[in-house]
Amino acid sequence: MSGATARFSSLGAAVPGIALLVAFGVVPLAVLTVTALGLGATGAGEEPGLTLDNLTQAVTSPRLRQELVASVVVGIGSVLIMLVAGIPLTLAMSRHGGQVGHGRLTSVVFTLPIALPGIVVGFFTILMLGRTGIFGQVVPALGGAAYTLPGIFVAYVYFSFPRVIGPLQAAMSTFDHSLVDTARTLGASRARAFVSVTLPVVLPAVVQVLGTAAAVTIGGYGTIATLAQSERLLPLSVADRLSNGYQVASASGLAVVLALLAAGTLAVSRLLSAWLERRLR
Amino acid sequence: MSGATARFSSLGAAVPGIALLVAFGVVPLAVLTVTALGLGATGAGEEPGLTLDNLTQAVTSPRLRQELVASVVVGIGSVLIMLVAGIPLTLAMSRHGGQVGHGRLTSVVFTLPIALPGIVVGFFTILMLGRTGIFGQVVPALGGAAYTLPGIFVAYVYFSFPRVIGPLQAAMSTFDHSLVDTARTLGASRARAFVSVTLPVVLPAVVQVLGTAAAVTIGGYGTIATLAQSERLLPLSVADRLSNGYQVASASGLAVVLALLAAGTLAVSRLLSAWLERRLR
Amino acid sequence: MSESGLVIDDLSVDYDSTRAVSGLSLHVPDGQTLAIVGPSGCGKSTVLRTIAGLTRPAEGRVVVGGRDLTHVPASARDVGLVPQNYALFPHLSVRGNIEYGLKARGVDKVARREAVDRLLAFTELTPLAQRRPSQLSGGQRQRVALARAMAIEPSVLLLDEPLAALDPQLRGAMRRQLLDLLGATTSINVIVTHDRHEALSMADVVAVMRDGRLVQAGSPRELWQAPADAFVADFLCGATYVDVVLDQDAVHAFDGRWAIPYAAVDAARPATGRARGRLLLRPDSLVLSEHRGTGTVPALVRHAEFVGESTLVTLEVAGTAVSVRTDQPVTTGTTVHAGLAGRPVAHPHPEEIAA
Amino acid sequence: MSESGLVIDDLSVDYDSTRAVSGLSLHVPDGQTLAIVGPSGCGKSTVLRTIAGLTRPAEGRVVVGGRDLTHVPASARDVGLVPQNYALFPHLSVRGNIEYGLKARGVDKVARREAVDRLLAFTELTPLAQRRPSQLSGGQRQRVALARAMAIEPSVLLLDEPLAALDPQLRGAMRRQLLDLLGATTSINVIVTHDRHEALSMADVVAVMRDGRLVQAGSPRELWQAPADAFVADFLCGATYVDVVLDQDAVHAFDGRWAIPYAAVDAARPATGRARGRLLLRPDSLVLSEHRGTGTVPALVRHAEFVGESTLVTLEVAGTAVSVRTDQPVTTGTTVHAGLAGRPVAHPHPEEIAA
Repeated sequence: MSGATARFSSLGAAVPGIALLVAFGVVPLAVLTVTALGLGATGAGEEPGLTLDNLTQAVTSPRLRQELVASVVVGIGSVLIMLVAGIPLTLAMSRHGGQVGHGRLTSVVFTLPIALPGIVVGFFTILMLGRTGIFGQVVPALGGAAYTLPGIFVAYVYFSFPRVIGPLQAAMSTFDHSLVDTARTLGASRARAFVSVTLPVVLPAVVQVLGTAAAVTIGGYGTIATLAQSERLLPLSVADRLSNGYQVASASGLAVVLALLAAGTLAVSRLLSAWLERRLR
Repeated sequence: MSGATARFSSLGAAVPGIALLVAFGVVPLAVLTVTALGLGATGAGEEPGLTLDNLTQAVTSPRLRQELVASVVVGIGSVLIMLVAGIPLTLAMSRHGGQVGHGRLTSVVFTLPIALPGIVVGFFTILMLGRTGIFGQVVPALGGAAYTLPGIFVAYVYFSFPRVIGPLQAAMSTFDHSLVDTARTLGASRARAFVSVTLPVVLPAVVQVLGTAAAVTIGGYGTIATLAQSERLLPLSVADRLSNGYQVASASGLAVVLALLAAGTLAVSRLLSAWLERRLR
Repeated sequence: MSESGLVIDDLSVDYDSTRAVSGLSLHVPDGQTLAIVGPSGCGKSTVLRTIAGLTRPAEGRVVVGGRDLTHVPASARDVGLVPQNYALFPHLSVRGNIEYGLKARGVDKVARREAVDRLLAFTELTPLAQRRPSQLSGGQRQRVALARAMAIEPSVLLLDEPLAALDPQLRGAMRRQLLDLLGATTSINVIVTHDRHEALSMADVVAVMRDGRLVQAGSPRELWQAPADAFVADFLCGATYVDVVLDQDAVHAFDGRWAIPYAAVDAARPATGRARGRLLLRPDSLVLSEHRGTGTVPALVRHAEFVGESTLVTLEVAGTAVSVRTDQPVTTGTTVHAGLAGRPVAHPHPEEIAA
Repeated sequence: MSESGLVIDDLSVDYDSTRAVSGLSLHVPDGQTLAIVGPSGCGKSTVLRTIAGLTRPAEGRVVVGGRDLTHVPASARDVGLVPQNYALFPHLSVRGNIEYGLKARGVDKVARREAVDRLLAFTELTPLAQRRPSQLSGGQRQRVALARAMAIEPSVLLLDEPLAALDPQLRGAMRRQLLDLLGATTSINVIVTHDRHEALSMADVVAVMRDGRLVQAGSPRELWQAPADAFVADFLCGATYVDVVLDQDAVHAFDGRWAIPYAAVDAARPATGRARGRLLLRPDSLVLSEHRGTGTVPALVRHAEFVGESTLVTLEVAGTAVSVRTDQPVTTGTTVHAGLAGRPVAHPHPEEIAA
């Protein structure tokens, strides 16, 4: 009995977690979708009744479509830029990680910024690239750049920094550097070894980090909330629909689109990573 | 030469990452602090000149002090609740993880919600516990609970779910279950083995996860932005100072406090975790 | 029925849908040491976990001193376990580790202190009592794990590959030390190992397992003298069984290429006609010579390795590979003549007596 | 100066502030195999990495076929490396792994295909050419790593613990196969190992290292016959050096407790007076008897382990532990009488001749 008991009992301990997931995950998503379809609660100016408009508005309205595209471009683009800087950095850290406290300190410095709220990141950007920002005072053309797409992009690059470096570092710490050493002895240049050995081997982990960081970045509200003046991203419209006139059904539709976009980015990256991983096994 | 070259060149590849950190991390923090001290840009209604008021307002103003306390309580409390549910769950997953795709699927289900933006989480809560929320329709006392501290707390528990489970699962995957098996053969009951062996061994990892998740939760803006009606949290005030009258210096002060609070939570957890870790080594 | 010692009775264990152990029966008398030996994946560790109560058997019983433990939880079995990696509690000192089981059993502080002090002295760990496991060498960790398991005065002490985690250079000395420590206990010891030298040298009873089944059990000398089949011969003795035909003149092996006179072999001439049998060729069974002689067979030297004490030679005789240990220098690729050195055992199978 | 073979000249290597290798000089002629052996942390792997160009020496040179490689990058050294864990590229097939070096060197497709086909056939991997490394057994992986390193036709082939990653049960067979494969190459092979049997059986030259320094180098038989010091005797031969005094009557050991007649020992009587020397006692140097005889010494049996082929006995003679391999049954705790079995080597130190 004991073996089976041990197993059941430890799974039993997991029940509260699973129950929580169901209560907090499945139910609200269902309610959200029902509301978005016009079958649940509606706002003052909204018609009840089944409609797909609330869900398709992000694709049909040109303004929302533009926000959707900008959200994806900013979310994935900023993470990609961080990856280009982060992969060599974290690889170097993992190779020299053995060297006393050094590596530990670097690790803390690089991951501490994960604690910086999106709203503070947005604020930084205003102080740097805002209309009276310090860069604007030096180069007038940069004044107010914080509120343009390039400025928002810069803010999001900073936002994704710790969200990329931390997980990347964890993933790279298991990289077998003897693969590169062996490639070198076989005659490969440093660049060739990187492209033909390192990159293919770390790609599944990189794709997964990319997906997770991009999903978080796409859904982040704080940064864009501080920077939204001319340019807009999707999370903003969800909040606006609620605060301006309490358009519950419309906001629900946008929230479903936003959630699907973020979760979709994550899910796609997971699938791609698993597929790449299988190719290695 | 080659050994030294290899080492320098791979560290060299890390330079862009380090440069980025300096440009995006040190400079804005310095500017933010200078502004908060009243020495940088100020808003229309603000006096320039050296002052600590902007930094101390969170402690001196009763309303802001209350927000500060609520931020800390909600941030750390919601993560603690998740830990209680999450530790047995992830331990069970790590023991039975060897069992084919099963564990992988569970892992995806539990971490996918990390992609759900805070703003969507806030929205969920409104649909469940808002004035016309489904729980409110069944139990009238729960109507509008979303806007009270307990409701906000529930929202943040959900927000921290994937932010706790994911890292916790990674940390638990290396737990040596033969420790528990051995404790059992020595006569320890299941509960005794958990308290006297499992918990002390996983504590450093748990504290680190707690710190990171709490820091992110404290700084998160999306959820509270949707739920703020009567109750307020600190990130809200930062945004408000900017949108209402562009009080740059005051907002900077609050942003510095918020950043220190979040980064401090992370740093304290790191130190505590390192200390606990040393006690194990 | 009151049985003394450890009785494993028709034990079968499933992992998911695979049968890891199948119909295993063993008996270890009180105070003796059983070694379960076999290649990786043969089910030997599963047997250990089942005795400890950490895995539930699908069928069969585990009985210790007449008490059926099959349905008793691990924490109430009085079975001490020394896991393969020792699984020392990293947050407790050496003393804390050894004390753990006594605390869990509610032994009072004075008795605990006295028992731990005695075990520390016994395992020569007294000066290290306040150290953390991470500050110990591999051999010291092994002794802590042993002292911890012994503290509860178990009726059965289980050791999972007790030497595998140690530096190969130290293994010999550690094996001798472990033997001394185990010799001083009165409990039944069960050691799981994949190393035949460990099994032969440490156990009173050796059980050879393969694919979840017991192949042979007996004293080390019994198994060494008469391995049950080609697998045990190869695994435990590094030896080969060769089929032979016994007739009135000689014992014939390798399709008649080798005729061994009865004077050179420990086998009885069949009463009449011919009989079949098998000849156990150990590495030291053969002597090699450059010249043909009575009772020799020509053999091709496939490999010759100098290993210090001797040269390990792989011979090919009529397509069969035979290992030989010799002191003479031989050259790969040459032909040598092999004859029996001593009196290896031939087992004529009576049921196979031919006309 | 044109030197043939591999020359390691006064090589020192630092890791951070510690000197991992100190003043190492070695010469390996063309076509020969060097085995570097020593306990873990002795610096043997560092030597390998330095030859490969993956670690930069603090001092000294590495010269191959007269070409000073010390400042040549790893990618231009023509040195093949088989890392300890084999480090196969997980994303490439067996063919892709073997082909890698040829691609990196810009060999054209037809020549590449032809070379890989030849190596696949040579290492008997042709049917597995399309497999991924993860689908291979340990032995197959080893062969892929070997074929990959051989593909670039290196002047030096480095093997880091080539058998350590394999199941102990398979190691013997894999060692013989590896020897066959290496025997067919014309390059200089350098094998790093901690296993003395591997070193003795695979190498033409064995170098014993300890704490970053070379202790002794020579042919396996040279080292086996005359280990330089107690460390090499113990590490390589499992033997013990015993200090002796030679006088006109006998060789005296253990403070005079043991008088060995000159008839039983391979030592020359000193011309006059007394001389000091040392006697190498191997496990098979002594025969044990229950009865006192000429040239025997009483010894206490501390341990006796049956390991099949023989019983390993640890004797205590005047406080010194001596290992003996015997066929006779002995009992722990009893006293036996040990005498020399054959003619072990005594090295009288001429400079230490006493009055």
